[in-house]
Amino acid sequence: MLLVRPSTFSDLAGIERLLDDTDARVTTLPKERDKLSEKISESDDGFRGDTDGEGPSSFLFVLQDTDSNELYGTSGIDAEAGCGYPFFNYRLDEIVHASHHLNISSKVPVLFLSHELTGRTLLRSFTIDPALTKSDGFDLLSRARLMYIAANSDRFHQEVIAEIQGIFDEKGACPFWDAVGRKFFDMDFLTADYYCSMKSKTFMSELIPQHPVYVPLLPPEASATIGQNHPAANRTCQLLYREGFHRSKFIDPFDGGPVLKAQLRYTHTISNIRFKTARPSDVVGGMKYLISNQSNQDFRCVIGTLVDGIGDSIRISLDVADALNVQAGDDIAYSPL
Amino acid sequence: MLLVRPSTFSDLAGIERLLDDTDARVTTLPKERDKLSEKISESDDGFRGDTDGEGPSSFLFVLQDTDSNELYGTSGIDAEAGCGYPFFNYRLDEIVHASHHLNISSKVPVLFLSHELTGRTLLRSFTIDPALTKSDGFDLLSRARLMYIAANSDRFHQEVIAEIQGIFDEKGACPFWDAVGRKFFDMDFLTADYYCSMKSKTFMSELIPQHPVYVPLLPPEASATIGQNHPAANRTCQLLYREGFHRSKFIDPFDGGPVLKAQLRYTHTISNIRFKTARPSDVVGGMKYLISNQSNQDFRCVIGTLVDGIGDSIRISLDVADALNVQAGDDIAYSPL
Amino acid sequence: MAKHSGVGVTSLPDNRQKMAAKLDQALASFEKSLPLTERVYLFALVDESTEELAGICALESSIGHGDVWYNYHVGKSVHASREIGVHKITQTLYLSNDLTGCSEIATLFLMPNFRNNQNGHLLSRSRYLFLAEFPELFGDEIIAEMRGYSDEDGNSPFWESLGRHFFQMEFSDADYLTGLGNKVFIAELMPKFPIHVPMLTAEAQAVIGRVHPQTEPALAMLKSEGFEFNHYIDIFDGGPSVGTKIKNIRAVRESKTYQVGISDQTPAPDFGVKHGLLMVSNRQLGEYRVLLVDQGAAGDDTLWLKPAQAKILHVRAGDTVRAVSLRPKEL
Amino acid sequence: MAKHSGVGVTSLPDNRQKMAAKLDQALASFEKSLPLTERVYLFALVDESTEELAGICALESSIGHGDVWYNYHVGKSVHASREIGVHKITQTLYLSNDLTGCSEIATLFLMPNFRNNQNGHLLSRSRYLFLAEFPELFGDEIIAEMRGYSDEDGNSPFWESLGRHFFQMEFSDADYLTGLGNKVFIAELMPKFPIHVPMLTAEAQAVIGRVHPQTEPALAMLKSEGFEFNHYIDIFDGGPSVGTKIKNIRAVRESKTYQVGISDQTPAPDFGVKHGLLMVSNRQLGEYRVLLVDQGAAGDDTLWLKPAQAKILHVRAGDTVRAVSLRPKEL
Repeated sequence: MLLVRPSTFSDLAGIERLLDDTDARVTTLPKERDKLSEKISESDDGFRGDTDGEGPSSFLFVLQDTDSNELYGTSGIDAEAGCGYPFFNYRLDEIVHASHHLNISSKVPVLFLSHELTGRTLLRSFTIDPALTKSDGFDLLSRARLMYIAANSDRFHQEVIAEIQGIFDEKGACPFWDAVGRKFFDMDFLTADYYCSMKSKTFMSELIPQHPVYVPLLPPEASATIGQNHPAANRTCQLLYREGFHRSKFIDPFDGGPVLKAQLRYTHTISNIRFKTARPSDVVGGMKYLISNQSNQDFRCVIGTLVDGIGDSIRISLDVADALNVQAGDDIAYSPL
Repeated sequence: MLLVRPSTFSDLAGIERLLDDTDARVTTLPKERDKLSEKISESDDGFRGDTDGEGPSSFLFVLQDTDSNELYGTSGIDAEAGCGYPFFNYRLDEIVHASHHLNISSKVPVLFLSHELTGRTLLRSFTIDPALTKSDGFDLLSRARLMYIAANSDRFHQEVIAEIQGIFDEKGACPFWDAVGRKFFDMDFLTADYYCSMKSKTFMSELIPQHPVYVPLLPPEASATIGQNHPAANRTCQLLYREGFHRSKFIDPFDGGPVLKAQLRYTHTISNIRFKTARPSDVVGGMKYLISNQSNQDFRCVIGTLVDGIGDSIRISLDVADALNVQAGDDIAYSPL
Repeated sequence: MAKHSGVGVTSLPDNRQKMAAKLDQALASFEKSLPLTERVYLFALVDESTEELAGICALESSIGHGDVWYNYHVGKSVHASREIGVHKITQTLYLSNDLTGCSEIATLFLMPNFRNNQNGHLLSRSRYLFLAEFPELFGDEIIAEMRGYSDEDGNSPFWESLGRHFFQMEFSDADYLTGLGNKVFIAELMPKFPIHVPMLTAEAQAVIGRVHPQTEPALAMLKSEGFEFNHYIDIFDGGPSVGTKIKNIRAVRESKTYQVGISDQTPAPDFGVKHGLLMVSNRQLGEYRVLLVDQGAAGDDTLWLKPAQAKILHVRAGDTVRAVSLRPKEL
Repeated sequence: MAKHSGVGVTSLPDNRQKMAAKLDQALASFEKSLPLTERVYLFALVDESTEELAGICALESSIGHGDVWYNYHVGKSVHASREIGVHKITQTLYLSNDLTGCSEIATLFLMPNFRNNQNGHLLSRSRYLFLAEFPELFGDEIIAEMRGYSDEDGNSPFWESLGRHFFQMEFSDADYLTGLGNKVFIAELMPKFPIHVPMLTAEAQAVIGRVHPQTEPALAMLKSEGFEFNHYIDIFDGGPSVGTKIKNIRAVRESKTYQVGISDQTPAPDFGVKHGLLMVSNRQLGEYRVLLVDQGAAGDDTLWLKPAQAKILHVRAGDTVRAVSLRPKEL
């Protein structure tokens, strides 16, 4: 059975293998063991609710097969995007240029550097074994984060966002980056991306061009990619749209990819979530649900079948109860797949 | 009976009297007869759907007592805010100023000059005889505009906005203006306001300061009025909130008053509107509704009682039918008061 | 020979109405009947032998008071991060009215058949003697705006990369509108935010502050007088503005006053000898005239004029004149 | 007498670590072992009779290459509408790195007990002879940043109106952090958008480009050498930056080289006579020294030194020296 649970240090090797295999661009997950281990440590603090006043929490989950103990993916949450520092985006707006006298009126699209999304809840660090991309495991790994948030909603912002990979090719050529960031950061896209995962965000404040960017000044191949997602992120976008996310006016300042946005309470997962008392037993048939325990530190989430009914308790199968570390009488949450 | 209908040139004297009496600040309605007559002429073109390719339509309505023929108020719509030219607002945003090294992080509110609302449907020019402020007539005059929009929805933007008067005193002292616009326009608030109603908007492009305004640099009495409405606009705000409008991030660039925003289809008036065939007859009892005909040029809207029912036709009283210029078999629209 | 005059102005293309207004303005300026900041001084180059008008030029006392004066200020932006070892210097263009209140070396037009005998130099540089004489009529700083680079087909790479996106017209149209004194459309259509130079096309970046090939000689002349690029450029074609303090202009600094002596022995100027000529002005505002004389005419305190020269200058023995060598020594 | 030296630097407050680094940098600069843009030249004023260190001063070859160099550029904004008859000129502050690459007249510190006998003038102006001698080590432009106005209690009205809102610290703390060479926090905390000056407090507006009362004499000295306000101010206290082309500095322009003659008859300098003194430099980069002598020591091509003076300067008869009057004539 596939299980989502908090990452631990013992996952280090597994995550590294995953990052190597998938060749994914996961800005917020560094491949270097030291940095990765730091991330896991931060996440650990987050799950323990122990942030030492060191700023907002981060959470890193892994997708594990309970039979083989193999890791198949990672996903994460930042309780507050930017973690106390500016979370940079460009905001696409329009300026009207009109002359009464000359009878000219046109709207010029402009990208404004914005910190507006700073502090929103950010879904991040999503990596999955390509073999599972089309499986339920994809939904489980992504949506388990919302199940976790539902169980700990006071720790998260009501608005939740996700940055979607923009357009770049296998060689790392990124038209938006080449037309904008590269002129100031003086490095190629992959290098900048690498620094983003490795370094403090100070260099962003130091290097990012501060003035608005007039879109008509960009080469067409760059402006065409504004707000466009990488084909590899199609599945992610579909899932998030189904969840109730929608495109925002914000784009990634590096690759121009879209930022998706949703109100937590209106997401499919959370608006349909139910909380009941578990009655582990033999369960036959029923609909598929995401099912999670209500633990903070030992959070677990799986997909299982349930027959939802009236009343305070609900039957879950023994193996689900086992995977969730749930005893009879414990609270569980579930939301339709 | 109180009736809302398109303004005509014969209303000139009545509107002038009204503007004198109410002493209201109605930026978009000039007191000068020439300018006022121009506005009525534009509105005329609007209702006739005859804009000569001269830009988007404006509509001006009057509230009239059908018994005395006295005018008691005006209200208006711009199909596209700015009428093809920039519609200026300040957009309140926040910039994060954070230093990793010094462990400082703070959010600084900033006002960005914005044209984003340009082209939205704008409710404007609302004036009412103070004696009617607490009556149904207030709702009729304001909401009749939405009834008109519902009947001609292809001519309007899906998003509708209303600028609410900000804080200024009887003498015209306006803390926001004095701290921002006045420094560049070199004139007091009432003069600037007067020019706004009289002149083309070219001078706005020429004079308004283009760079973002850091709110902490404003004197406290000015920053305190950002997004605050004038007490005289309380009734308007209440009505619009009930309609489903909400505060936006935008404020008036002159007085700092809030801009309210709604999706047309979610407004109370439009989401509850019904269209049926009129059967004028004696009607007894029933609920109060806004009732309008479906004419474009000869639009009329009143408050009357209806018993809503199943089926395509509905009974309306003879005097309502008369006021609306509606015959048996004509379509009418109605929405609960 | 430079004096204020209106003759023949119609020969200047495309400008009849504007020029007529300028002329009225100029006459009122010489009569001091306009506010200081609105004055413009128009000078004409006249062939005294034929009374023929050979060219005109102008000085603006203070720019940007009627119409708004726009430039881009070319600023430096340093993008540096020690943490990741980046230090990149780029340019940023800031829409600016900074030159408001400066004086301006304005219009110059010389008829093609008079482009010889140092006439261009006389016409252009005669203004410096006027500045030396009447500094109280001008600001501290003076600028000249140079036509920017465009190719043989008249295309301005700077315009193509920037202005065209906002003005939706040809460069020539924008230029024409500005020439008419209509600058409202600039406030309405101009991009107001700073422009990151690296986002312009390479062609546009290359011509920032670069003059049109035909303007190179004019630029060289200004530079020889001490004008320097002041980091402001034209908002349409990216041509440079050059400026200096009036007191630092070579011809102003080096000019001296002399008593007039009249003598038939005074050598005649040889226009073929570049460095053998002096400009002499009569120091009179209302009847301002400048004439080229041979440098041999200047003694220690006396400048010797032939009777005919004195007549042209409207001076008599014992009057004072101001003179300076036509060209800087280095050239 | 100025030569490079490290003695007594610890007497400068709060700066031990930074000064030690600066010293290393200075030694490497005089040895030309650093890249041009990183060089800093440190000079010491020494009492030759007692070997006592009296003061130090510095020249930076090129600013803004290690740390980012920030100023506000004070620009003009014209808000004009013919339609409604408005024409208002306001100022706008643009965060700028424009001075990057300029040379800088930097640190100067004179021990209180040596503030007499023209020592301050010698220490400060001796640098101009260095610039005159080694222009290839510097940029075209040189600037000096002046301490901005603050009141008797040390409050900077400019900081109170602007910086405080963003930096959330006292002016002295921000100043201290910058002094330590930590400028990253400026990039992080500084407001990046242009500042409309009319939105600052009246007190802040009044001190834009105004120096601290104690800095007035230093400003006067720089102005007397040709430095002028260049429309850049300090981002913290609004103090002015003044600048000029190195070649236009009075002491650079007027300095001349002489052959050394040795004579006991050379008059001794009288430090009480302001305009009676010449600065003389030995023109040697590695052993650079400047000494004050009496102006009577200068002939047409020969500068006469007493044997003791020649020894201090490390020159012999027949060597060349560069000299210029200590103060400009006008003062």
